[in-house]
Amino acid sequence: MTKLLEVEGLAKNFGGLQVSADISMTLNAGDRCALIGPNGAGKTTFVNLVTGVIPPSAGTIRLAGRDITRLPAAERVRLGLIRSFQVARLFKSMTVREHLELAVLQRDRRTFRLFASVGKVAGLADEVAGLLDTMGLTQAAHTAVGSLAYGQQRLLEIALALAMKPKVLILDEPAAGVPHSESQRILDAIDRLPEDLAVLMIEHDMDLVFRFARTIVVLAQGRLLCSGTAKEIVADPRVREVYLGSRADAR
Amino acid sequence: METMFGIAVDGVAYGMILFIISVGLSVTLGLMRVVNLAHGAFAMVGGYVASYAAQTAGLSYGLALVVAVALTVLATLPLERLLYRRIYGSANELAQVLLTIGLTFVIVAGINYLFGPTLKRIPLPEMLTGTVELGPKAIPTHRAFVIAAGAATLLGLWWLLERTDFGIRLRAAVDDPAMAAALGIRTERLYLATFALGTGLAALGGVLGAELLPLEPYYAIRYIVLFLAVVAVGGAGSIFGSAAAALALGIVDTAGKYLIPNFGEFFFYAALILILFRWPHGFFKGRAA
Amino acid sequence: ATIKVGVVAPFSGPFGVAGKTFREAIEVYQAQHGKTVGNDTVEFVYKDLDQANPAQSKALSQELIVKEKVSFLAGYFFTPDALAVAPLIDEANIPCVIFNAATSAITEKSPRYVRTSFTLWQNTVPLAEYMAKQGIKKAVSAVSDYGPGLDGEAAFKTTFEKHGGTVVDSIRMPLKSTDFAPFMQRIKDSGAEAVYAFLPAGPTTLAFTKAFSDTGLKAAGIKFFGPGDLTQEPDLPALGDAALGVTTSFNYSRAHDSAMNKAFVAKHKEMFGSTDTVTFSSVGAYDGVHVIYQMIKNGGGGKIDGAKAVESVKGMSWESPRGPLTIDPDSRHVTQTIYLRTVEKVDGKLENVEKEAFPKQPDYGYKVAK
Amino acid sequence: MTSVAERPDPMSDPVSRHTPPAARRDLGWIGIPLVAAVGLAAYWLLPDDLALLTRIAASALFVLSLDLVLGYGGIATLGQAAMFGTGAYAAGIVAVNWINDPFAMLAAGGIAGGGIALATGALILHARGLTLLMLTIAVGQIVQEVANKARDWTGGSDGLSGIDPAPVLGLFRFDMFGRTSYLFALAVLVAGLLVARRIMRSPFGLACRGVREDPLRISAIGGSPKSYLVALYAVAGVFAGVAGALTAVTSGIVGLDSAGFPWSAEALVMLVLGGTGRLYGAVIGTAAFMGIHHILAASDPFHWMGFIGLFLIGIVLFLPGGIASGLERLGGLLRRKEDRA
Amino acid sequence: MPAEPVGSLEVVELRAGYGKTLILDGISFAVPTGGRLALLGRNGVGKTTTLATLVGQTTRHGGGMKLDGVELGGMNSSGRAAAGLGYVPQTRDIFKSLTVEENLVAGLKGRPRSALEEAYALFPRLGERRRNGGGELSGGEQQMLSVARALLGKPTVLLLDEPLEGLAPVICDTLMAALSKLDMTIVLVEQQVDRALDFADRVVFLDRGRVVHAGPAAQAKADPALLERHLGVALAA
Ligand SMILES: Nc1ncnc2c1ncn2[C@@H]1O[C@H](COP(=O)(O)OP(=O)(O)OP(=O)(O)O)[C@@H](O)[C@H]1O
Ligand SMILES: Nc1ncnc2c1ncn2[C@@H]1O[C@H](COP(=O)(O)OP(=O)(O)OP(=O)(O)O)[C@@H](O)[C@H]1O
Ligand SMILES: [Mg+2]
Ligand SMILES: [Mg+2]
Repeated sequence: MTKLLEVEGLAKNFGGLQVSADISMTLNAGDRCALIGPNGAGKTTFVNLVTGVIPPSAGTIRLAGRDITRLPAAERVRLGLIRSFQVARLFKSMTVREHLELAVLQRDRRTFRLFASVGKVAGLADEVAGLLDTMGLTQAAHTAVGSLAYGQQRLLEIALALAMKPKVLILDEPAAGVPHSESQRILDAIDRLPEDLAVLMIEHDMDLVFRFARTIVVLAQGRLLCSGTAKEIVADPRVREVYLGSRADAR
Repeated sequence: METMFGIAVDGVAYGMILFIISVGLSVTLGLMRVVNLAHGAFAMVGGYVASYAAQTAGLSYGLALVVAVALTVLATLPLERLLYRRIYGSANELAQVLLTIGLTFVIVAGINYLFGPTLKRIPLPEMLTGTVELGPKAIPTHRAFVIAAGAATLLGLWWLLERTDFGIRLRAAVDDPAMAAALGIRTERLYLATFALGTGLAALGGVLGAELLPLEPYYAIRYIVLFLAVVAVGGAGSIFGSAAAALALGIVDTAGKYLIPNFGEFFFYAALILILFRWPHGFFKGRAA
Repeated sequence: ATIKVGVVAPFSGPFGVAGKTFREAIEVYQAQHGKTVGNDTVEFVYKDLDQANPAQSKALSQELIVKEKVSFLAGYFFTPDALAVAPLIDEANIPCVIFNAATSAITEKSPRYVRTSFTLWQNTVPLAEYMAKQGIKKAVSAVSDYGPGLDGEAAFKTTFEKHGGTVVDSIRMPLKSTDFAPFMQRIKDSGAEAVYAFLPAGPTTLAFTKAFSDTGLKAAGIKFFGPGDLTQEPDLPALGDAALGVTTSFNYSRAHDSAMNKAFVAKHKEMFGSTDTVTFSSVGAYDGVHVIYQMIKNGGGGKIDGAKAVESVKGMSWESPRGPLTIDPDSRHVTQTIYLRTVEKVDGKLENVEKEAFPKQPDYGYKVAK
Repeated sequence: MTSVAERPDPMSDPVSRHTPPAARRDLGWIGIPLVAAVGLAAYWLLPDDLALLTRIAASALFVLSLDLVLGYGGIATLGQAAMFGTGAYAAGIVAVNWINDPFAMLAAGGIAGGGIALATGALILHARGLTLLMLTIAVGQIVQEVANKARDWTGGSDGLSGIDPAPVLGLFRFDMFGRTSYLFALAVLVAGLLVARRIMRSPFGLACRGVREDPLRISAIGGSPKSYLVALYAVAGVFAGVAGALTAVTSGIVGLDSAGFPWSAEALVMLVLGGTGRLYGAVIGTAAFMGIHHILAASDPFHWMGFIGLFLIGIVLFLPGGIASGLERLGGLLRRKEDRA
Repeated sequence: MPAEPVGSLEVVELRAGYGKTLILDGISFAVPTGGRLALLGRNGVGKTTTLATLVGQTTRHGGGMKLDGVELGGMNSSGRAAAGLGYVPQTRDIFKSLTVEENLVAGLKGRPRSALEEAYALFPRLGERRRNGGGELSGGEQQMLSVARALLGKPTVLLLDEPLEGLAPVICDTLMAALSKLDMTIVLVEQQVDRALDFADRVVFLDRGRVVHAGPAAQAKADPALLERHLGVALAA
């Protein structure tokens, strides 16, 4: 099994506040891992550290064996480390279609073509159509994102991540604001991804977590609390106390 | 040594005058997110009113100052209702630029028409003429007065915006007007009050600074870049930032002009670039950031 | 027939006063001398050029020639604006009478330029000589950092040092300076007995003069000289007592004591209600119109041939409100009397009171290699 | 006014919101031939005003360059004249000292404008909003000051005169009546519009729009916002430089004002007046502003400023998206009527 | 307005949208004083728009809404808030440039600052972060802040747009328990259908801007077919 993402001793302080402390974990090709934990446990911070949005106070991050701790965010994206945002973060006046076109062009480094026409870039239209279909956004293709319902914005957020053809895909609460009927779409899309990439999902919707994850990692107060299969996690009293509450019984 | 001291004193004095004129812009720009290019015009209106009040109506300097601030605020409040209200919000930035430039043009033309193109002055009272000794350096009394007024303005504003509920509500209304309104904050009144604060400060600065930035119809356009520089370096909306920036720029400018007068302009703008390179959000990261 | 004269000048913007003085002077001249020359009616067409902008100057002048079919171009407050029309007046063969732009080099660029204003050299040379004669040994020059300022600096240095003085510091100040305290400090530190200063008329001269007295240089006995732009009449009321005692050299003062000037000022007052705006640029325009009238007269009516018209006024002499004038046949610039004036209160009003006169001063800057 | 500063508000512009993008693009397509047609018509209809028209055409190209950075990149700048001035001086210096072919002058201007934009852009484009605005002003002032100090090359404040461009293609002399100048300027403007349109519909243009909306999101898909902005700034610098060179060719003189702050500010006003992000909005705005200025300044030079001020205020209040948006709205209305008929 | 507002809400044939675009096409429902209504429906059917219309953030095209018999249509947002509406928007709308404490102060509606302790008691996490900037909070913390801010204004009618989104299940428990204890009229939009139905006494289903079903919550909960039809899901067994 190839180790895609290795994190060692990662830590982050904001001023005096320790938000992440000594986090180590590994994602292998084919992993479907969920990261859960109470609010403010440091999950988004962890994603921000791994993707290079903020610099860590300590620790190293390796992607497919290469040390990327000091690489800028965009560089990591180009290496295949892709994330989606917890709160949809999109270009309000651009259409859904333009988003995907941009993502695909960017991925292929074809954005510095000054005199080509977007409509005529080979293969672009087909790929975008495929992505739209996958996330059920074909209808909305020409809608400006500013006037899209929030749930659809979430779907587009995922579609963008998929468009990047990730090696490691990190989804920060992909289903927040998406009703159950639609969340299945997200899972379907993830299922259709090539087996050999690793997916890490942060989610508070336990149904989704259990349907998706083969392993679950629990973070609390910036530290790894435990990890294991869904069964093991649900059975862990510490997890029940800090996180699951009544939901543990709903299972 | 003595020279350095002289430069420092001159720089601080100049800086304080810059502060007093620019801080109103920082308030409107940082807190209301209005790129109010008519700020210089309001300052000028204040100056003209004071000049008229002192020279033609024969009021004392202090009284003329009060009248100028009050009249300027009163005269500009309808503008808030009729014009500014339509362009609040960062999204309207270009409209703001266009509208406030248009307004500036109208005010310039109006002042030109009413008072003519020649320079106007606000006679200083006996008390403020002459010089005060500051160690080996003599500075004009008027400048010392401006420094004191600037310090008072600084503290008052800081307290108002950071420590009172008014300040909090105002900043909330600026951050997200729709949400603030949904929480029961009367955003329109707040904006009106803040606008009045901004123009009042502009008028105050126009009057106090008239010795350095002489009053003439193109005052409104001539110095706006200088004011913007102070606000940018200080961080829009930050009161202490504006003060720090004004002092820093005042000292840099003074030192540059003294040491290498032939390249004074270079020096000032090069320093500006360096500062903004180091602190891209201004000394005190602006509220709007 | 109608002969049109196109006037390009700032009528709006920060320098709007200049255009206003031009226009008023032209109207005074026409009121005094009539609108006709022989059978021709002289009509003035105005174009607004609010700031130094040579490309725009050229476009406006071109429009005057092509659309308005003017026979003369006139006005031009700033040097670059005047320089811009050189190719045009040559191609169209039209005389161009400059009412103000003061850099010496302009008239070298086309034989069709005639200038009725002054140059920095012309004003500065007699002043520097005077300063040297007063026994001043060490002086500082402080000028705005642009063409005319540099002319003034060069004229001062050359002349003052030729007469035995030393220029201990030559300060060039950014045009847009607002705070002059640091320059004052520098002047003080230089140990000079006197300062020669030139800044373009407007808010900066005010701030400079104020700073000079505020920072105690005046009290310290340092003498303040400069070309008359520093104390131009429209600025005097705002300068107030800070200006008292400033000595300048200039080609015109509103207070000039001559019958002709009294008539001019009186007519101005009659027509426009006040004499506040009567200043150096007024006579530049007034005399410019006189030259234009003369060219029309010399041409004997009908179409104007630019080259011949200019030829016809070379060496022409006449009496103007500012005193006797002659057009130097070489430089086509007026040779005139330069007056030494001091600001004093006359009937409660500040005036530039003439103290000495230096007659027949040519443009010393013409063809001075730079 | 920092991070969200330059985004045009979709809400304030109801037309762009509800017209499908395709329709808007179509109008853009009519825009360029229309500019060419109106420009040619003006040549016949207003033969005495070619001096003004030439200045409008050259200025429109400059404003167009500003539209590239502002309308498509969201870079609010008050220093665009630095590129214009550099281009103008470069063209002038080349013409005075070496070669006075008008196309060579344009090329020199474009290279100089693009070069200075690239150099300064790399230095300042990390900033946004007010800070960036100040930085652009500072760069503009420094460029102007350099031009002032380099008197030997630029003539300093007297201006660089004596530029005498050779006939276009060796055939058409630049005459006093301005015929050649005007047609030359119009041709360059139309070519500029075509190239700009091409660039903005390219993948690069798409990426720039993304950067304008949310630079952070661009880095999250692997792009470097700054490199797009610098590239865009440089491209716009080429346009501005060519515009400056065009002014040098057609007027034969370059002054310090061409790199000055007022010229940058005026360009911004003209652009916003016309409407940003449309390219031809730049042309409309320039023609409207300069035309109105010309008429007002001729009829009442003392007070034109007041009138133009009122006009600007009126535009903001009644045509928030600029004149072009008003035209689009009109176009939309007409089309709807047609549909109904 | 009656001396003591009690909080009954009535919506009649409400038509509203954004600018000229119409989203709500004639919506009617009523909540009695102290009633709890769950407003459910798929993505984009207009739930958020309904709440936003109630607080006055959209363009109303027709119909009316009354709070204790007083028509709200003519009032602006702040007037409605003064009349007793409290709002927790879906996007949370934290004042990013204000600290946590200042965010809460902005919601006080004139109550003394000592009232802030109520918020810290409900969500201790907020107390720990009171000096942090609103923008620095984690997603869930922002959600807590938004709810707490609305509660501090002591509204008579509380409008909640997906308040559980992004909250850890334990916090969801706490919050739902706290909401259950509140003595106010509540309209709840929520994706966690089971929790919403447990909480509410009545339910309204929306589809494409219209009410497609209204009835008791318990009945809806017991009718998987109904849920399947309007939401496309069956509840987890
Ligand atoms: N820039 C910052 N400055 C100070 N504190 C911060 C900053 N960013 C995050 N924090 C704090 O760090 C903690 C962890 O935040 P993070 O966003 O990682 O939580 P999370 O696990 O994603 O929570 P949630 O599930 O609520 O989204 C929070 O308590 C937050 O207040
Ligand atoms: N600002 C807006 N401008 C124009 N249309 C909008 C705007 N916001 C939402 N819409 C449209 O209004 C419709 C209803 O959206 P609304 O946000 O009310 O849905 P919702 O039921 O809350 O969905 P979700 O479950 O995704 O939050 C959608 O079709 C959406 O595209
Ligand atoms: Mg999070
Ligand atoms: Mg919603």
